[in-house]
Amino acid sequence: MQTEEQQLQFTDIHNDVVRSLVVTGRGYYITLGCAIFVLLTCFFFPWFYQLYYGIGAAGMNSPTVWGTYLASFIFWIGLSHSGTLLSCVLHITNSQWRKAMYRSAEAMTLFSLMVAAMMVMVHLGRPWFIHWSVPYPNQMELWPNFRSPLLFDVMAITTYLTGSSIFIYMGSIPDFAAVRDRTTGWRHHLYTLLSLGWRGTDTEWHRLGWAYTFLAVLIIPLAVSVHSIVSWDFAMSIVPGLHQTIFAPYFVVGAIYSGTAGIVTVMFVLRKYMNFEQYITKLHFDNLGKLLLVLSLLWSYINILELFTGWYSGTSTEYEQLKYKLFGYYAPLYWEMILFCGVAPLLLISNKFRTSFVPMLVLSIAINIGMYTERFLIIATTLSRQYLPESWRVYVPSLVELSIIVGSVAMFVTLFLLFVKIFPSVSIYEVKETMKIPKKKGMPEWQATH
Amino acid sequence: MASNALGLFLDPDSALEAARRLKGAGFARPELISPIPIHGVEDVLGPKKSVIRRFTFFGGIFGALSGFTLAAGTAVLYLHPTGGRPIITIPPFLIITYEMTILFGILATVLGFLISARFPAIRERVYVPEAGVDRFAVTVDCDGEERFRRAEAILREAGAETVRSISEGES
Amino acid sequence: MSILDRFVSGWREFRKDGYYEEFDYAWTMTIDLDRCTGCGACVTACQAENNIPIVGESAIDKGREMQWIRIERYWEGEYPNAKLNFIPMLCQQCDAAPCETVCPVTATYHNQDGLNAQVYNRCIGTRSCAVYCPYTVRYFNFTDHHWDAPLEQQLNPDVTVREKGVMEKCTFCVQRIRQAKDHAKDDGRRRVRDGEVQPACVQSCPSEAMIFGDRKDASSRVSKSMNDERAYRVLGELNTRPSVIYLKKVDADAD
Amino acid sequence: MANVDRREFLRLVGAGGVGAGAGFMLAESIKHPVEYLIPYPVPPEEFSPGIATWYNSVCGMCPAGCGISVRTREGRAKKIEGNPLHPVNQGRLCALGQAGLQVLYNPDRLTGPMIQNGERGDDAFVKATWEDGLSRTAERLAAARRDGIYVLSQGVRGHLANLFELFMGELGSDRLLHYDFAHPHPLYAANKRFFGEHQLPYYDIRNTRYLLSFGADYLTNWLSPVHHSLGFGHSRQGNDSSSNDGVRGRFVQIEPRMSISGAAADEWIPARPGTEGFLALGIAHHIVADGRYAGDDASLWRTALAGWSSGRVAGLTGVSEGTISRLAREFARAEPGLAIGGGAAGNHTNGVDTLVAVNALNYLVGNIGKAGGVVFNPDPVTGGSAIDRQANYRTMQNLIENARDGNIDVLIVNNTNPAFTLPRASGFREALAAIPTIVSLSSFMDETTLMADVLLPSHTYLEAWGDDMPQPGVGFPVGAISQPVVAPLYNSRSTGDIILGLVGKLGFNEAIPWTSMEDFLKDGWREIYERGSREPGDFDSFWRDVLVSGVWGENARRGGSVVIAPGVIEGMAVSAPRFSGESGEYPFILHAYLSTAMYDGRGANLPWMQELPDPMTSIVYGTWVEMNPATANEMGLADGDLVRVTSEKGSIEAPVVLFPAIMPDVVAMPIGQGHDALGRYARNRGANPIEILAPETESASGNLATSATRVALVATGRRAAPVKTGGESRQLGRGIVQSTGSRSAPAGHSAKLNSIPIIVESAVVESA
Repeated sequence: MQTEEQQLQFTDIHNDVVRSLVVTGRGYYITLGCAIFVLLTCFFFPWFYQLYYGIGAAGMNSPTVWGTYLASFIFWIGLSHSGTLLSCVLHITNSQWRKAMYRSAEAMTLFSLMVAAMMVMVHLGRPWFIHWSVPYPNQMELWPNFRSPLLFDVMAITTYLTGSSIFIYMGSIPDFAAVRDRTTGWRHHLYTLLSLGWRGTDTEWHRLGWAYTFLAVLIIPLAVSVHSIVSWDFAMSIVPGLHQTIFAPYFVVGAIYSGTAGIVTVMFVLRKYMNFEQYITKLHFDNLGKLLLVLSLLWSYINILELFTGWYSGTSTEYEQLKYKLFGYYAPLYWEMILFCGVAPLLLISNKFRTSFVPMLVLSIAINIGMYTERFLIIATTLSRQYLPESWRVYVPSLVELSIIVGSVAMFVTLFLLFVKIFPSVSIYEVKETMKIPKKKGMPEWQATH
Repeated sequence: MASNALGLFLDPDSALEAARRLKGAGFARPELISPIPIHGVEDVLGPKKSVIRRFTFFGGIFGALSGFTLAAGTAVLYLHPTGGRPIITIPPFLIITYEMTILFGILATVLGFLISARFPAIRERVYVPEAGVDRFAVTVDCDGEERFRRAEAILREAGAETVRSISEGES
Repeated sequence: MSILDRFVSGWREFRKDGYYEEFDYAWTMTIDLDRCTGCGACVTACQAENNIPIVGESAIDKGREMQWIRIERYWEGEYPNAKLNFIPMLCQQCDAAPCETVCPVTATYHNQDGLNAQVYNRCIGTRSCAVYCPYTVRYFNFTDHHWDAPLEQQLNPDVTVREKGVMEKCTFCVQRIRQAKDHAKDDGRRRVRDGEVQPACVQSCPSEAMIFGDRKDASSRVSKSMNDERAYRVLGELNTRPSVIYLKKVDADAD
Repeated sequence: MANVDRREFLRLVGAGGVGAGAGFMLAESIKHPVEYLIPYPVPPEEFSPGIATWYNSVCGMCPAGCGISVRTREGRAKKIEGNPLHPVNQGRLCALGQAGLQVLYNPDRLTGPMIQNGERGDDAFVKATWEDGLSRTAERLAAARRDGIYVLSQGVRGHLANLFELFMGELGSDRLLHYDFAHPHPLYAANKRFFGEHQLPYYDIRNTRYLLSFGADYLTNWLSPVHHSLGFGHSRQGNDSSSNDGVRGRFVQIEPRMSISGAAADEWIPARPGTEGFLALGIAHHIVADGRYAGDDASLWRTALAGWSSGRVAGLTGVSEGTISRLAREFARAEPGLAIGGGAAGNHTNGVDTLVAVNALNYLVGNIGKAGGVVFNPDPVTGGSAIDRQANYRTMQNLIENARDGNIDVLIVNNTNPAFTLPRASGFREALAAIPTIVSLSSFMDETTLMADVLLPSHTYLEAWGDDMPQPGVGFPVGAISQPVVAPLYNSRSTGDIILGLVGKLGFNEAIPWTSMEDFLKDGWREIYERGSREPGDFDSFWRDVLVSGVWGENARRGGSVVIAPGVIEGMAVSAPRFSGESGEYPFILHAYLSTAMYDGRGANLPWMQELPDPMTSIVYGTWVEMNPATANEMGLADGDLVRVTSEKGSIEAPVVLFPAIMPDVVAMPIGQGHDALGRYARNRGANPIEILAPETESASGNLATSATRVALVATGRRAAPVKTGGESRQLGRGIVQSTGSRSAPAGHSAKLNSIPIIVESAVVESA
């Protein structure tokens, strides 16, 4: 990093970020166009069809009433878990390498949360009544059932969404201010508004520092609680294969795991297509790689644990469950998951692998595919092997479901593309902090532009 | 007419130095404007107390109370016995409480930040665009010519690149 | 009475475990597996009484059949010693129902009859109750159903027709229970007499394998039969405390 | 009316507004007439909206003749339940009976008279008026040769049967046939041969302690399933009024493929198809040999049964000697024990012999005329002649030949469907083509009706007047009134009224003066009323009482005098069963059984019945072939493989279902599906095993030996897994269905077996 940053000046990062906001190539518009098109055709169109026809448009059936929609929900929630969480942890531990990447990581959190919320809408049988799950005074005096794990979800996710959006906004106030005077037209007004009139006085810096740290401290336990709660949607039931104490840590680890992989993917894209080569460097990939390795080991450990307890219990319910998972109808998916999430990441042991970009990209995507499979299997293999053998059924996702999965990805991409044009996707001031204090030199060229 | 002396520095240390001298020369508390947080301001210009922590704390307390009240209160308001559990069921309600604690903690922190940093700024205040990029500014308000000249002198000898006089609202 | 006292007393009341035990009735059904022949009369009776839709071949193939009460069959042994056991499976109206706790909008809860009520209007279709139900006796409306005219003329006006996206299940023919209670009130009786109300399935069972009644009335037939030494609960180990109690099949050649 | 959707509702509200003078332009736009909300503009006083009205009537879905009470709201039938007062079903009802509503409200009903206009069979009918239809029929009848007139009806009893008799008498033809596929001809023949009885006795399962059933699926479709189920339940666990003093009845089922009765039995014994009679004789031999029979004709029996040592019988039947002797001992010891036979056992070429042998068992344990045994029925109150009108396969063949030879001018078909329930080999369909005039009174466009020239659709049994004398009875005379429970839906008429209409057209009025079935029925019941046994009163109140209760009976039981036909003991023998097809070429015996839901196919157009999972396999909507898993394994067939079932007379396709309780050399198929008519729910679904049955007849009774066809199975290589509601069919040790040793388990047993002790909450009932 140092070697690269020797010649880097405050003004450079400044200009780079501002460029990333104002200068837009045809490539961007094309990508955005495609994303929006896919979003409309693969997400909204099938969804509207499903609203008209009923959940029957999906492949779910009587014992397996949950399916890919819920799997996607968990997946996106999981993906949201490294952004803010990681950023907070690193902020508190005050690690330098965080600074170039945390902004986009937090954005990832935000948008995957939004997509997750959308998946809930898709999942519901009567989404037009979703407001009933929100506690608001009404003439029926009916309130949501606060004993329900699903309602914990509602509370947790709302909080998490609020928290992380505030967190990302607070972090960018100085940057809004910084780009405020470099932009014109609507952007200028927007940033003036967003920067709340930030000047950069020592008082402001001081307050921001405090607030930011407090937020970080609050958000870490929140993020952990969110995915524990998501896991309780399952673990609080008495369904064999779901009713497991290990589930909360299992889900949290899985979440951070897939989230970190997600960050790697996003980092790669930003670096490549937004020309942030100088700021997002081998170092970041190296550190993320190490993190991934640790997480993958944790994940494998918990999986083995789950198998063992299932086998050790010896009860027919657990045992059939296990047999079905390993050798049943969905077995290929299971082994694919093991390969992608348990075996492949072992490559990260090698320094060379961690510091080479393309392989990291491939691996990170593989991991997330594996993690999606995991979420799918958790639902499909357990619900189709309930207590009464007479009710056993196999569940096969329908085309509508598959296309909605694709569409949800498009939704995420769209949101992210819009984000990089509005938010400084690399934190200007924090990157400046990591640089050497400038030496005396001629007037910066920005005055010439005045 | 209240006017300020403004000195632009190329590096934070000389800016800090200037601030110290101004303070020593009996000026009102100088203000530093910088593109990045400068460390060690407290040592120079004396420590700052932040009220934010109190906001966070009491926000959390409020959240906890309101969380449990919401869960328990609504349960009592319209009795729906479920699963043979009591109407007021502690463990799940604690989870609600937990989430609400954090939610209100966060909101209160933001509030605290806005208030203590006087955001959003309604009226224009002394603002130095250069300080948004790579300059470190020191402003100190000085009424009258000769006080301004004294300030300018101090700033210059501290190594200010430029010194100008600005008045509130100008930028 | 000061605020504090009221708070304390309220707290005591609402912290009581198993609030439902104070309800007027505890409707219970016993099913004698030694009598059940698996003929399926109960299934059709239920379909007729409760406006259960005809879902069609493809839906059943997908696993979306709608039968609030179904006959489960379990084979034992191989030829020539094969045995087939039938067991009617319907909503067990659990006192400690897992489905009730999980519904985020209280669309299912324990009502004054000690029944596990399902409020169709309130249901938003999270389907979590069906997941939590260990007996998989909750059925989801995967789409709107229709009756070829004039079949719809048969629909029971006392029972709603459920729309898409709503969960439904056996109600112990709550409409009949309501009616019986109204009659009792009209006759100035405090309680429904034993045998005055029967769900469609019980009422139709050709081998009289099912008995329905109020277990709070110790003299009722159901109370007697649920104290039979053959009584057991399916998946009793899960401790959901079902209100449907089965009487063991008698295997004369065992023991 | 239920499920008014919002739009419709608004329309209706609008319609109400019209009444309030909202302007008639709106009325133009409203398609739903206001009276749609309440079927009658002027409701009759017997009901008020919102209050259910109950009508007691008789079930018409199968020949058992259960009493029903129908719940109606706003003039629409809502639910059929058993009539608690009726001695046959005592308030209970089977699935098929409850599905009667879907006969009434079936979307595929014939809505009015029609006349064939084009080629027979291609469903080219044009609407006609009753006047037109009746006069057309009448003139054909008038023109026809006396013995060229055939009336082919479903089995009708009571006064409708009488009316048919009168009508035929006037027409001067005795070609009146009642045809039901499932009619137990061999059972009648056997009882005639053994007891000299021309009607069936009452089998008192309720009070028996040991039931030995030879192939009779008495819980599903044999004679009176609901009544038998009641008896079964009672005999199993008794109840408060326990007359079998707490002794749990034991049930033994002998059949090649486990039926529902087999599943319910304590013991299921597979015996080679057609050898059930040998087994019966073997058991009889044992009873006599052990000296358990001490009648004065014991010596006769000993000689008659000499040849049937259990050793030989074991060889013939494949049932071990030990089992045979055990059965003999148990059966003889249990007092009373009851042996019944029928179903597949009766439908072999030696069916009557078999059933006679079964009767011999009853005789030997001396349960004739005793509670828990065989109780003789008094003659039916009226319409008894119908019993002898029942057409067996020979009679039908006779009809077919006559048709071929052009001896039939007019055929009137009443709600029976031989085109479906006769084997293709019988040539019935072709024979129909040779009949110049066919008149059908069916309510549905079934296979036979499709061939008719004139359609005079009759009411369903829920819209028509009639009565029924259950056959077999329950030991004493019973009569039940069938009354209309709803206003007729369509422009149809009751069978009786149609006949009376023809009477009018043909000018038989002086012999048959009645103009409506209701009058005819009333007059008929006046006779019943006047049977001396009743104290004088006025008929109208009696009539009202009968209508209200829906049933009438009198306490006139027959004594248990045991007379067996002379020479029957000496002639006691069972001939070897014949099968069509070489065992080499056709390795399997086809066991075609009546499906629980469809009966003989009449239930196939009822969606509820289509969706009622088959109790044994949980299959819906379709036909399948049940195979022993081991056999299937040898043939490399898996569950769901589509096979071609080929007999000498034809072949059909159906998927294989592995069935753990069927003999290795037997394949079983349910009857009921495979219609090529009968409406949207039935058409082109599954296959009809009757099609490929060989026209083997039971030698004595002339009934179609439906179990006497051998078939071969050929894999088609395609898969067509049947649609079923059940998943895994094993318990995997999860203790879902639990069973206990014996009835007298130690007290507190349940607490041990059950994690939560089941306790009764403290009682809070006032003494009401």
